[in-house]
Amino acid sequence: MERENTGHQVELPAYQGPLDLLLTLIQQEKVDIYDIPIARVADQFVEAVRQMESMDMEVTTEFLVLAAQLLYIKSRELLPKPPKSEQNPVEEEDLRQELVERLLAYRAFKQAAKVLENLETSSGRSYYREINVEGLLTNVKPEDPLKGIDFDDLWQAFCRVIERAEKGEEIRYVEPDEIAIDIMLADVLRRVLLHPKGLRFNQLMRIGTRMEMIVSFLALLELLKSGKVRAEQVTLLSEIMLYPTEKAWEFTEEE
Amino acid sequence: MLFREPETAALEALLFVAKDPLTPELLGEILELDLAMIKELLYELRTRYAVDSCGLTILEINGGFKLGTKPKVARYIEILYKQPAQALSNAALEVLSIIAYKQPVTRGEVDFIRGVQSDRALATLVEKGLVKDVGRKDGPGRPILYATTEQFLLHFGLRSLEDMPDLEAGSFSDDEVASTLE
Amino acid sequence: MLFREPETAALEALLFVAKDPLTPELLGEILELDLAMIKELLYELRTRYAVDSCGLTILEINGGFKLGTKPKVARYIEILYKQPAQALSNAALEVLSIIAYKQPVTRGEVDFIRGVQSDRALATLVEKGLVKDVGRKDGPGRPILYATTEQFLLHFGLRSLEDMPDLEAGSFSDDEVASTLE
Repeated sequence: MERENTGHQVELPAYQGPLDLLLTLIQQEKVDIYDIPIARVADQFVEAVRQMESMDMEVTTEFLVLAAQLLYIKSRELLPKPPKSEQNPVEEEDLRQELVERLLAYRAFKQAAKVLENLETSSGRSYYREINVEGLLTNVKPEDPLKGIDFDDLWQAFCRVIERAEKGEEIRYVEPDEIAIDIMLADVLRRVLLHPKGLRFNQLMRIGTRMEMIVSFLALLELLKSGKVRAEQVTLLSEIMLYPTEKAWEFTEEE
Repeated sequence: MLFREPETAALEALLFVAKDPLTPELLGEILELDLAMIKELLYELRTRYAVDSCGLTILEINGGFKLGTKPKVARYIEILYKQPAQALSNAALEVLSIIAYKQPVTRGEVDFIRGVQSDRALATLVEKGLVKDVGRKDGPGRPILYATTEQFLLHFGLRSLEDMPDLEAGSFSDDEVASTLE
Repeated sequence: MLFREPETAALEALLFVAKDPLTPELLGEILELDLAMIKELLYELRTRYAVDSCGLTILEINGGFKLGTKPKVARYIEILYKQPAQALSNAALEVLSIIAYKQPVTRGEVDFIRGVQSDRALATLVEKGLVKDVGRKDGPGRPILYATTEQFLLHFGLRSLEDMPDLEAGSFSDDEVASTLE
């Protein structure tokens, strides 16, 4: 099971994100993560982002935000230090500290990812069977679903129906509750996107209050209309399945 | 005699994960062995599985092979998976009563009588074999007609639908039912 | 020593048909044996499977057991499935490790730690069944919370989440760190 992207050496470095790029630069500088030479690293970071732009690589706003942050810390460090009594040095230290902490956290997870990758090739790779429970039980006689039910029960059920039919429908007023449709729209679309092999309609409607269900349903109708979601029902009584369309992905990229 | 141990292990694993039975040809291709050898290994595996402490067996289906469980362990598997019969919901019982007395009847008619959608309850009844689809009604959309099954009759000890007792002796005439349906 | 042959056969068959891993308690209930005996039989079975000509193994997940194939035969199964197991992308591995250690966690929290959007990697993980939606967090927007699945444990050959290496600094050797950062 060879990893497709094993060749880090030959490929252009594809950074997972700005933190990844920054970590790489710090590693190249062979400096302690607690003691980053901000001025130098900031310049290198900006230069790397420029190169990425010139090579048409994806430079998201996150890179620009971190570049700006680095340049800001650099500028603070270059300014003559104000007297200690003032609060500015504290602020500068905080920014630096915050960055170091984010880097450390990210590095820890990046290392954990590496450990997982190793596990995937060593101890993992165990396959197991797909179990078809119904198939296993084909020769088993199911228990009588009418166990304990007699004619009287059937009759009582029929009476309930008639009684209700005579009473007429009960009209209930739903208390207004504020759920912005555009929030729900994004929310519903996200859930559909996360099930590229299809999300059951019932699953989508599963969570929440009555109002939430209504608004999700409205949101779903909107998504169907705009062609971001497609609905399928194989047979009359089968579940309605929802699928994201090509258009749905355009939306998340804009986001 | 033990031989070709890695291939035997691979063969066993392939038969284990196989959803559809695997032909000796396909097995030979994957393991890069000739047919005679595949048959030899299958024989080895069968011999290993023959002991009483083994619960697995090689199933041969249409000239293909896969692993299965021995018949003698079936009852334990039943215990593992057998669902305790779930009592019918009130909704299902209502739908069943309407179908029992008004059959054959369409879902739309059942919905109308109950004043609520009955899809789910109806699906449950069909799944449990108490109600079945008996054709289509003439008219727009040609909706499916439902009726009770033999299993339903059996449960109530009836030989045919004619044996169904009248609804509480006259307390409920056809006219009344008809008026409900209007 | 061979003993309790019928029960061993039944145990093997149960592990074979298990959809979810079976706990010793459940096995004991079905086989009408006490826990010590179940453990003894599991040990017997493990010993039997240890030989090179056997392609199966007992997987332990969250204290439950089921059968799987040995890693060394994986390549043959991948030929059968006609798909070389696709390794997860680096992005997916990062997202997965964050979810594994911080679960339950929202997409926003994952994004923040990684410093980039993780929608796509997250969608891949959900599709592969390694991660699932486990509810919603209280607070604005009620974002979805994610956690790892049993499939995650199986995929990486972990018996439980406790098997994951410690995340604290220094728990990874310098070599590992260096190779990661290169």
